[in-house]
Amino acid sequence: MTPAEIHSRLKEKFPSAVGEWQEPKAGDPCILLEPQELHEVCLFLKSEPGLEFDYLKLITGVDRGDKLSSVYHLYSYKHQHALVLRADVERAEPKLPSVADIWPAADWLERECFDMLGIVYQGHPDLRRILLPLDWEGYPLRKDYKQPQSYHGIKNE
Amino acid sequence: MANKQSPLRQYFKDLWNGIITTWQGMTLTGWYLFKPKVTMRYPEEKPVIPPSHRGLHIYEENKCALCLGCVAACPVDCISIEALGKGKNRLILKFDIDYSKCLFCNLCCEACRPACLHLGPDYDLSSTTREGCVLHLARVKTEEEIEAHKKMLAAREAERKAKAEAYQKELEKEAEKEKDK
Amino acid sequence: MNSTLEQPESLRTEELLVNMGPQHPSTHGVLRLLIQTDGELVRQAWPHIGFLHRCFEKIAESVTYRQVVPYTDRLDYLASMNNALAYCLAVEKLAGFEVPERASYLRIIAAELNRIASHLVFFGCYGLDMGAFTPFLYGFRERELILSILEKLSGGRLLYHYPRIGGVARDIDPQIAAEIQNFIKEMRRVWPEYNRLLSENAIFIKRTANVGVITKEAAVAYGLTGPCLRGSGVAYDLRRAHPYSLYERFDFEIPIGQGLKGTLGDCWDRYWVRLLEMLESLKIIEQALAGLPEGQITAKVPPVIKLPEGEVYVGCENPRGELGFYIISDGKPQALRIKVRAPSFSNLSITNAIVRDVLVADVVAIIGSIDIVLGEIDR
Amino acid sequence: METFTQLYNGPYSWLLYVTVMAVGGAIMFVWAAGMAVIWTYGERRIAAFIQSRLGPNRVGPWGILQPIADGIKLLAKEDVRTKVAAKLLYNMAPLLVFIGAFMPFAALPFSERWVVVNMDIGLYYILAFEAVEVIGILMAGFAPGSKWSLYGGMRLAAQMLSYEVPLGLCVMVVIILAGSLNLASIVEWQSHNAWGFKEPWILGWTIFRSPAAFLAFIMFYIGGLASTKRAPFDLPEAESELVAGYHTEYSGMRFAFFFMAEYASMYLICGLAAVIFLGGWYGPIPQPAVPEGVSLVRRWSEFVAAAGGFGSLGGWVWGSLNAWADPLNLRILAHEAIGAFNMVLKAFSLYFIMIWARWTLPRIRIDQVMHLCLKVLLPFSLLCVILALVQVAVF
Repeated sequence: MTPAEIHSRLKEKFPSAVGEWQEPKAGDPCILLEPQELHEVCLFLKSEPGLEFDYLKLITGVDRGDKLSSVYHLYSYKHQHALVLRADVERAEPKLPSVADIWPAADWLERECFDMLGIVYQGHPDLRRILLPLDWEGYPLRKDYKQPQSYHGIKNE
Repeated sequence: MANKQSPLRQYFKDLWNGIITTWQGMTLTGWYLFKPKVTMRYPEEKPVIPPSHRGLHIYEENKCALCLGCVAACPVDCISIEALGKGKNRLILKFDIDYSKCLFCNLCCEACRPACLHLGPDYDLSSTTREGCVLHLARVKTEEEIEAHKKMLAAREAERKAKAEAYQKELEKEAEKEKDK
Repeated sequence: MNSTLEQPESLRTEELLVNMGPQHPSTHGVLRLLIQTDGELVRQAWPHIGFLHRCFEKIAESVTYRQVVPYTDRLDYLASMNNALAYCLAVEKLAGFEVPERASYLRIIAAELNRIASHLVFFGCYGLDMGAFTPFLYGFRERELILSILEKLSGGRLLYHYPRIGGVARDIDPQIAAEIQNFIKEMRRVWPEYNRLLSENAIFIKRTANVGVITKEAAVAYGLTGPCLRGSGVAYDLRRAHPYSLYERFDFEIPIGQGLKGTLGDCWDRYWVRLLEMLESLKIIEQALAGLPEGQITAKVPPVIKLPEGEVYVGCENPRGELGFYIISDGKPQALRIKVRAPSFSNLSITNAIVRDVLVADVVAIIGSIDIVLGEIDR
Repeated sequence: METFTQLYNGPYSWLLYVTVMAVGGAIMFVWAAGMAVIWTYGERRIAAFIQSRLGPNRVGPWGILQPIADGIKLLAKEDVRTKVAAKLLYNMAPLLVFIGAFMPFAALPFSERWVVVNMDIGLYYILAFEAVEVIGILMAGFAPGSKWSLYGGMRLAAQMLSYEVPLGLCVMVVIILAGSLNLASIVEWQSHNAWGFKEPWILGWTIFRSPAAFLAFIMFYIGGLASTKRAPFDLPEAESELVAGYHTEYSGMRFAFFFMAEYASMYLICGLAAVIFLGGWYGPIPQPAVPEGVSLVRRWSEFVAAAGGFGSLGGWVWGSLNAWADPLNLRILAHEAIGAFNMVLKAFSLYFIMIWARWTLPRIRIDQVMHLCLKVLLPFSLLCVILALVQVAVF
């Protein structure tokens, strides 16, 4: 199925949660989701016959200035189709439901997004920093991140 | 798979396998014991460096047009250039490459329009200090040379200014003439 | 036992928490595994990563698209060609550059050679993990041939910076082609020796078969890709499923695990898939060399690359699995965000699920069979 | 049977005894320590050649001075000790290990007469002292307080103690066949009356005398690999699992002791296997015949006595010179030298195979090591013992 077909099917099922279809000018299309219903949508995508997205490739956190977004790349081995989901959250309160219970692969990917952008995935079994030390301050991949001058006495420059 | 066979049969099969495959491996390594070796005694024998090798930079100062394309292309900002003057009248005082940062990516050489910067075949890069990692590729200029160049630049500047003033004056004169008319 | 016998208070047993790494001979870099052991038995293992974090994604937001290419080399430093290829494909897809056929063929030759080199390192290191030292040197001996070929082709021995946006850096000459042919011959000769030395060795089979079994379902659920996924019996290869860079023109097979020596999805299967893949790569290289078209090696690319607004994800089949680059562009010369889907990162995330109630030696076998490169896990 | 005290019954007998013992002990010490010197170089070269590389070739011609350079490095190294180490145990462990590996050399012969002590229970003595090493290594594993060391120590204890059993049973086969615990008489037995020959040459060797012995030899060798911690049984120091096992926290000379002990005990196992299974100094190069019961030292002392006795310088000098000129003495010397050469040749061949196997085979897992010991070697060695008993009873 093409992303447009999947979108119409999703729109049918979750009219409030799924954003309008936008044909991209360049690159891949992307389906915008309301963060509140992300979990239900993902569950549907995983289990619905005909869709069956069993492979979560990637979760990306993006700082778009006013909003932080979490992008999900999904793939189905059975039907060989891919899908990109995107959920935008407010910068002040970046909270999203976790999908780690649907795809175990999301465990580390969500931890990485939390580590780098501070997006909090609610319901994640073990949301800790993964790449950076546990006592690191700030979220480096945010655009307004300021490099610390020192870390535990190790000077920067 | 293993369940189909009786444990006793499996036991002896394992034993037999162990003996046979050990023998196979031992004959192979034993065979290599007498084969020619592939390593070389490095400082005495040196490897042949292909011309495409990306080693230390070779900088041809006289060809350099001071376009700073290499500086712009460098992903790690490891090139620092200082010069007096511009274009043909430049005197390059400093062309330093910090090899503690350099990626040997060849982007600087590709960006170099006069083709004066290349990655050469030299691979011996070790240094024990940070300062030693910075190589000064430009010829060291003497004080006199710099002074002379500065004077030359100043003279040219003065000449240029004089010319400009003269031109300006001429313009003014012509303007006055037109006014007079 | 006699229940009336009381245990003295001073006598007690406890589970040991042992740090395996970051400085440990068999964690392949700076992986730190915290293992909870009960005697020789490992109850659980928690991988701790990030010791090699180099802020690739942050840097990629501040340099131009062209300047990112040498950085991608350093992600999975054992397969630089494949990394740069994936990145260039992503940029080209978003920008709409047409890559000349010759360049695509050269990219494939380079990428497949690099795949063999990477698998040879795996072969050697896995032997080393199992305590056999000699396969390591044999693997590196053949890898050396590849490195010298790639050095002639690209100028680098480990970090090639060979695929560029729009094409490749250098053309191949007949001498290099002849050397590649020689290598193919040599590799076909020594490949059975590898099996004689290691793959078929009874001790090696005892150590790896039935150890670290990853079921099909678990492999898919944890997002495993590459040989780890195929070792579990899923015949999924991006080169075949979603061909990129003209891979659809080549005839090759996708080896999958069959549980030949034990259970489907055990360490031996993953190992065997990689060994078979080397032969398949040889096939691809042979075909690519035979059918190498004439023409340009690079497309017309403007000096300053600006991508149109939009986003793109391109995944490539790396030696370790699906390496994906997700590029979001906002029209500037720098990307808004470049995210790497690192195959080893997802592959390693299954560790805690499969390292349960195994022996200490098996932990080494399992981690080794996942074939991680910390360079791309930590980025 | 003769001991050195009976050699010369003059007033200087004690001096002679002490001197001979000290010289013998020193030679064996040098020999034991020399194993590490010879075989580190040998092993590295063999390993390199197997792996298509050159190996050490820098220090001295063909790199033969490499082990000496290594030794100097180890001597000059800082002696690091962990803070939590149990000091006494920590310091004692390397010595105990070394003693355990070195003591058995006293009973290990080079040839018929070149042996420090020819004990009636030589075989038993050697095996007993091999076991002392276990205690030392357990201490080494426990004392530094490192978890990896502990693992190494515990693995070793389990492995060595279990392999003692099949090892002992394999030796038992020889004891049953030869009917002696004395190493000299075992070789003596091997050199006579086999397969209908009076001088059977290599056919007299234990392994060719009985299928049970042949099997026992192979199992003894495998067990020996395990008890000397050599690949594929190098679990106690498995570098890819336990960093370095029980000697993780040792450096400098302390580590060198472990190192020497390992190489010495490898020679011990190979030497013992050569003596009890491969005819020791008997064959393959034939020795010139000498009359029974002659001894070089006794003959020399007789010559000295004849030239003026030990009390005078002339006696020493003339006696020694006369002893050198005597054809029978030279004959005995040749007999011994060829015997020693045979013995060392066999032991070193076995040693070479140990190294060859190490650079070929992967490492076995701990449970598989136990499996191999308890389910393969133990029943088969028992079978060998029974076969040997039957053979002795029937033939």
